[in-house]
Amino acid sequence: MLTQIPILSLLIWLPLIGGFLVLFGPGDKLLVWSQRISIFVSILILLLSGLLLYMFNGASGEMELSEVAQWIPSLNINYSLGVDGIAVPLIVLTGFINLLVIIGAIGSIKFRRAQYFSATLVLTGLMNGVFAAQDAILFYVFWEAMLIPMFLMIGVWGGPNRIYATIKFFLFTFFGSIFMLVALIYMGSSIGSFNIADMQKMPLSLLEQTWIFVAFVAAFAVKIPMVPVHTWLPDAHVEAPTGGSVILAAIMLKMGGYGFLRFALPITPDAASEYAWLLIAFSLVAIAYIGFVALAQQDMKKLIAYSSIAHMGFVTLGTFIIFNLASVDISSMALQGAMIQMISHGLISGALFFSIGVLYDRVHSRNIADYGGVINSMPIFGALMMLFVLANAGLPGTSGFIGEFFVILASFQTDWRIALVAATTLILGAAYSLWLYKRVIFGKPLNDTIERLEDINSREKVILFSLAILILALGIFPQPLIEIMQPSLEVLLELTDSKIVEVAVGGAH
Amino acid sequence: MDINLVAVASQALNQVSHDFWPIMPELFLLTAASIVLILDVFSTDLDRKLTYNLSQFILLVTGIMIVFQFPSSQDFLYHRHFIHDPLSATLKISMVVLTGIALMFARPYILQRRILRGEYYLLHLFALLGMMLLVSGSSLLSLYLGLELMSLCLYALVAMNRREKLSAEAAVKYFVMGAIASGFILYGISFVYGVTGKIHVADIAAFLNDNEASLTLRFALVFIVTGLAFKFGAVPFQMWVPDVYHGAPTSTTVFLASAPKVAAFGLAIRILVFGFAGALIDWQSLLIILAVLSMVVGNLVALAQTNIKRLLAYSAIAHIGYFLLGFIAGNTQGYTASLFYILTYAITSLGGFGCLIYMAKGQQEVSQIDDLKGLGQRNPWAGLLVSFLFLSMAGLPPFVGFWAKLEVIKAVLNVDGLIWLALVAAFMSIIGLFYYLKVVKVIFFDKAENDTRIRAERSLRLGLGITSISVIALGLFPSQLLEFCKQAFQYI
Amino acid sequence: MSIFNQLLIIAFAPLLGALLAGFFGKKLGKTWSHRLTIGLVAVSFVLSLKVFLSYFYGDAEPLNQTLYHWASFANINIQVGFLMDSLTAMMIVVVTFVSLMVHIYSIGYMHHDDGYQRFFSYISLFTFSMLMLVMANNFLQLFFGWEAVGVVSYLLIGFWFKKDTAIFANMKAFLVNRVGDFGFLLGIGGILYLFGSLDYAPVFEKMQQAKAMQESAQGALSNGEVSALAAVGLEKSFSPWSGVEWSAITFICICLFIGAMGKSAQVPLHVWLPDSMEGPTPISALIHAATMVTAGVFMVARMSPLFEFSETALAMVTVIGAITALFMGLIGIVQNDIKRIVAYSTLSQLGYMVVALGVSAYSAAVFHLFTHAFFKALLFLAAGSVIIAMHHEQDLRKMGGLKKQMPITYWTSVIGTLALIGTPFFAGFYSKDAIISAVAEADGWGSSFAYFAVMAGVVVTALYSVRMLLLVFHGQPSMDKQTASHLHESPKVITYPLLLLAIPSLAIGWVTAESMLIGNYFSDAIMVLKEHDTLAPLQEIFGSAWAFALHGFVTPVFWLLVLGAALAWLAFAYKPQIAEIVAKTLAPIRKLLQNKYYFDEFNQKVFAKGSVNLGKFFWRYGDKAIIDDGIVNASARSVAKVAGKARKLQTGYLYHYALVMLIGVVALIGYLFIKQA
Amino acid sequence: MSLTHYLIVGAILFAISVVGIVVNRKNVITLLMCIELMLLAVNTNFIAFSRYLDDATGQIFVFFILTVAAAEAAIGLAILVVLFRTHRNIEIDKLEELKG
Repeated sequence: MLTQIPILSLLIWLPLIGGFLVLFGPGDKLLVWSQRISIFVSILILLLSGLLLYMFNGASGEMELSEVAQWIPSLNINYSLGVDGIAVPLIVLTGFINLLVIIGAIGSIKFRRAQYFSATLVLTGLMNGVFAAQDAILFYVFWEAMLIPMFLMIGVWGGPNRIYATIKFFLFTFFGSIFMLVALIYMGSSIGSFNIADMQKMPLSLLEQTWIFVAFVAAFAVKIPMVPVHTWLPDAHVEAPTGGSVILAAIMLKMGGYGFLRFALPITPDAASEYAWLLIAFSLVAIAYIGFVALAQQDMKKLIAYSSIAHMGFVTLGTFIIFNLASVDISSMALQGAMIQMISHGLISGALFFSIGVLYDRVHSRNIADYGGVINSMPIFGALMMLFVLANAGLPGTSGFIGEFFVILASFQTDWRIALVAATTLILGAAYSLWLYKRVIFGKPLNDTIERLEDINSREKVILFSLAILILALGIFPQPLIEIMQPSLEVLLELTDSKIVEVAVGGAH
Repeated sequence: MDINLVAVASQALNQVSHDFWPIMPELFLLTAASIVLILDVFSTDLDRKLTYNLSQFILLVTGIMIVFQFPSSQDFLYHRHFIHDPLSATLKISMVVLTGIALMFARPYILQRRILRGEYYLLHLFALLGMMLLVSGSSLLSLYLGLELMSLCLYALVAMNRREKLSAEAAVKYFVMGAIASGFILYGISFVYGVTGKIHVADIAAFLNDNEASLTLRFALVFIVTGLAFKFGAVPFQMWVPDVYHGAPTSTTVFLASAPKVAAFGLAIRILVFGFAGALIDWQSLLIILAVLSMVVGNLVALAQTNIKRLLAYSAIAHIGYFLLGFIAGNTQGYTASLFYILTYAITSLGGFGCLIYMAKGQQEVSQIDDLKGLGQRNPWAGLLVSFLFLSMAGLPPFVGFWAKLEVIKAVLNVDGLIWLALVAAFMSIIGLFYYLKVVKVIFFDKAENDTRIRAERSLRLGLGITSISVIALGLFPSQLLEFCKQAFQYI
Repeated sequence: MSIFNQLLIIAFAPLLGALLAGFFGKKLGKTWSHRLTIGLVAVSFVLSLKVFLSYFYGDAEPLNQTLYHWASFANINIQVGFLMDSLTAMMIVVVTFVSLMVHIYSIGYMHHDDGYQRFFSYISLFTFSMLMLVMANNFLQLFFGWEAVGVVSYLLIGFWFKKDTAIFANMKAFLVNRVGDFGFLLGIGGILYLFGSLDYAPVFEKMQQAKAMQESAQGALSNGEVSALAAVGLEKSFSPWSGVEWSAITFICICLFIGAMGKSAQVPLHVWLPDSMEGPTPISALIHAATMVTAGVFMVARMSPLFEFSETALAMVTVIGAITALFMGLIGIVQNDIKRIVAYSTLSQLGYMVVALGVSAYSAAVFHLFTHAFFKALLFLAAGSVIIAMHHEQDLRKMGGLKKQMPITYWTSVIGTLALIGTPFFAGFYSKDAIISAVAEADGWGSSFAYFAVMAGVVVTALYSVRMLLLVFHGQPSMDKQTASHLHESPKVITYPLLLLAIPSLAIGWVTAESMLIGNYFSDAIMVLKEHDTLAPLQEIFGSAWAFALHGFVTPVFWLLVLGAALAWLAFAYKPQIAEIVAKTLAPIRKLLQNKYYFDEFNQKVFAKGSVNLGKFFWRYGDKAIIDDGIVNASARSVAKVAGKARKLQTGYLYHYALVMLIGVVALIGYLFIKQA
Repeated sequence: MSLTHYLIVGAILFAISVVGIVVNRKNVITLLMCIELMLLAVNTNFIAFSRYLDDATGQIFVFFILTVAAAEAAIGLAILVVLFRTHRNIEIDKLEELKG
């Protein structure tokens, strides 16, 4: 009976409908009701994603729970959904983060709250769509539509410089994706189908692959974001409201990595392996260079934003290192590393942005210099923040460690120098994270506002503790997650075999 | 002899009687409009409510007629001056609808101003008549006449706001440039006639089948294309567009930006595809130039605009560039894409200019972008819908504009050797997005001067609602409209 | 109850305690918090002792069992599990025993502190982490424990988070350790690369094979280890740049040793240890003397199968250790902070252990670790008890003559000191003499320098230890009156641990020396190649623990320590002015020592400031100037400029419009005609 | 007089009219005249062709053009009136409020 329900459609449309319901139903006039509806819907989403986890089998590694309906027959564009081991964890993460953001908004958003709720819900629906879409155009529709609520979120509830930030964010992302659209249409019209699976199978000459790959990189490297197209992220994060930053860091960035795995690798494997060195180089730059940049930040959010870029560097590194790896074991270790890094960064960066939000709501400053000795007045918060900071520094036993560990180990197998550069994150990550903690949390209370801060309330406790528990649980026992993903990753690895016959003889991997 | 006469007459009559059906909508429109004109003369009501309602009613009936006599075949009638095929019917229906919505916007606008009410509506009707003739004209003559009938009405409409300096200036510019353009077309036509000895598009096509397009014919073609480009407002024949859109009464701009574009599309199809199919290579290469120029210039200059009407005008130019992409493809799929593009664009720009009327407070116009400040705050609904319109123009999913862009790009990509054109289009749409975002930003992020909720007439709200809702609805389910466009070209 | 379950309890009982005290500390209240934690640590100590004895007397088999699969996919299989053998058994006893003592001691030491529960939860947590470290049966878990102890030490150094020095010290400690871990992680990468697994078992198995190869083919092969490695397919190598070839084993060993340098505070990564004294004294005893800092030594010993096959790595270990042993000791002489002196002596003792590792005398190193744990913990706790008595005054010059008021503290610290300087019969003697003789035997690269260093080290050790003893307990009281007025011996909770620690410091040596040094106690854990076996000659002279101690009196070592002690007595008790004279004459050296060879200044200026400035530079010029202003905003601006220009074309003049139109037509015609031609 | 000559005449007329529009900066009436001239040029062409082709269609076309031209002229003048009402002059140089 359970298998009958179109769970993916529900996961997409429930939040969308809920969002518009809130916006045009009670709105700000009946705020209470808006809140009730939003929370109810969010809980429902979370339950549904739990149900998804339950319904998902994952042994085969193929797409499951597929739903196909004709949408635009004349172009052979279909409303086709489906998930594999790569998408499921991300969808669950989305549902989870969404609930937290809604809860968090109740306290910290002061005006036009109903609209904020609806923006969040709509965003969630669209993001689920991105992860579930099996038709390239459908994917693109969600991918672009997603920008709109985020654009509004930053622009309406953002900080002083929000306009610049949000337009920059929108343009950067659009810049990347429009060329991807051209590539998708090109492929779609040449094989007469926009089904991603068909695209993965379609034969392409190296030249075509190269151009398509460039388009994909343009789209996903901006999203993830990769040096040198990363500069939108710090601005967007700094200006965005807490919830916005959380969603941005926790889920939107992941779409870049997801895109690489779903499109760039399987569709253009040869081009990818051709230019893997380049992306690896950029990833390493992201890890080392951005690490230093983060060290220099005076603004908490900027610091975390930069650390996000550095951490995403591991995702791209793990993704593209596989082309230098012969053995399936190590390749899947690299991909596992990349995926786990995404999930865990989703939790950790989310937690950190929530924590900064907690401080911001009390002191109304993101400047590190305006803090100090917070722990004296907020011990519980201090303890949690400690956990998050350490997780951000990749401490074993927290989720933050696994991804980096796997990726570094895997990259060592190709060239220890790559691992050497990647491993600098141990030092740099610890440096900026702990220095932040030292300056903000430790020490004597800076002034009496800090001294009189009251510790986190129950709402904030719910958010932070749930995140903390997940971070620890994942760090101590990642096996379940790994088991969900592994089959799909192996399928993916097969798809990354060369498409060009004569090269395939040489076994380019 | 008497018998003879009777015979002739009866023969003529029954020939006529069973022949009038295809042109019935036009005839009805003509007569009805004329009758209303007479009524209007005797009407004492300053607001001409009656005229308005009647006009809308006429439009409705015309529309219904067209639907009822929707052809399932393609036949040339009345000595092959008139073509009756799905394409013409499709275009007519859409033009009728667009005109109707335009009138909805027009009424509240002119009620605020000292513009002759009755004539205003009626000119719309006559313009529509011209367009209808235009899209089903199958000889250079009938096409020319339809074109002129439309244009003359439009000149008048622009000038209708007689106390407004800008309108007068705009009218002059429009008139002069328009006259030149039709002069060019005629000049081209004359040579076509000279070379082929025919004025029926079918004959010209046949001629081009038999023999190679001579130099003279190409020469003529350039003039004709120029004329078409002018009607579309493609660079470098776009100069009139910003000034006229800006200067004309907003309600006229609404109309200008919608139905006539569709008509022009019809004209282009009739001449280039029905007539000059043989010379496809030539006009294709011309259109490529026009398209690229339009996309680049339109988007770039729009970036520098502070006046919203001008901004929309330049964006219209840019859109014509995209629209031409489909045409360039030179195959059914391409034309379908273009038709889809022009229809959706017409709807969107209806809404786009309509929202200016919606925002206008009493007499003074909404001219600057900043006049939209805080719309999202004062009226979330309207704010959202309007920004949907603009985002749709930017070609963002899930709005209809996205599908339009997708279609034309797909069409171009299918023509080998034109991928670069698709890339140009893609790149320019980034710049395009930027200024549309500027508008959305003003609507949502800037603080409103006054928090008074906007009061607007029902017809206005209705019009805005229809357009923006359809922008979303078509964005989610473009399939039907696509099919609608597709069937129009089943005889090419 | 099976061994494995016992191990589970040993490991997780402290964790339970930590969680209880941590989360329910407020509800439990102080008393119950410490009762619970102490009880649970006691449980794990008793079991550890049981296990240890089962290995010490009834030689139990090594046990290697998986607890759960941490991550298994494809053929990668990373698990969490326990490896129990002689080495681990010894370590867990040390850890749990010292930890227990410290727990008890802390009742007294911390009991005014409002972070009481937090403190107990921390030290229990530390115990857990340390146990996970030593009981690991794979590199992942090793790394987990490795980092976990680092974190807890970070938390504990910064326990008084209001003290700026404390929160500086703890960050410094963590970061310096991270530098070590950086190497350590690379080493692990190398292990996976070379052995294709992260478990100990396959690694050691392979190395055993290599050893077998080598010994079977002894002499037949020239250049032993390489060919032996080749035989088992481990001769891979890295080439950092063209022309240079590093054998993978060496690379791995050096990387792992860098990790050890971080944890075991070897030059130049030693800088964090002295600062770590900012933390409460009990944890200085537990973490920064007895257990955590010896993790590095333990790890290298555990990895002996690898190190044995890399002369280069061993040489490096030797030299680093020797440097640490001597020069850190020297600093101890000029220090006046009681805890810092002990800290520097810890550094130099760690140096001794590392030297021993370097000369493949792993069992000697581990044995010294074992004895050192007791007497150094003792010394620290004694120092702590003095500090309490002095109301948290740590400066030697403000003490003196405490002997009368604090007899127990005095006598226990005398025992500790004697053990430290290596007086025969005391615990320290056996381990230190073993090390020295092993170094004497060694003929590897740098071993002669090492020999000099350890010998000189003996004098230095005696010098600063006796100095401290004299200045604290003898001579004239130089503290202010009201401190002096109510000086008194510390309460029982403090003195009992001292006494309990004094016993092993006194006796543990001759109980265990025989089997641990020359016996085959460690044979199942430590692997030594024949030609490296520097402890073998000890067997001739050793005879029995008793005989060895007697023999100790006639070695030069003994006379060196007497010399050192005598010097100390001369300079600080008999004629204090001598000290001044020496100080004046050797002023520059004294300055150098007081500034600890300027390591801190260097790090602060070059690394800390340097990297922050580098970051600022990157940010300003890379991100802001080039990418943002240079590319992003600039392109936006230029587009806007072009747009502004293009806009001007729309002049508004009708005739211009017409002209443009005309030009357009002409251009199009021209274009067509050109296309024609 | 061959066809070519007539066409040349037509071309010249056409050119004159266009040039007239471009160079004339004074008043709008001239513009209207130029436009008329342009249409006349076209007519010349048509008649010449129809004569040459010996086909009446061209001449019929001319009649239509003439009619339309009349209507156009009417509208043009009407607009001119409006222009004069609002601007109090009919100089082209003054028509440059709408630009950019």
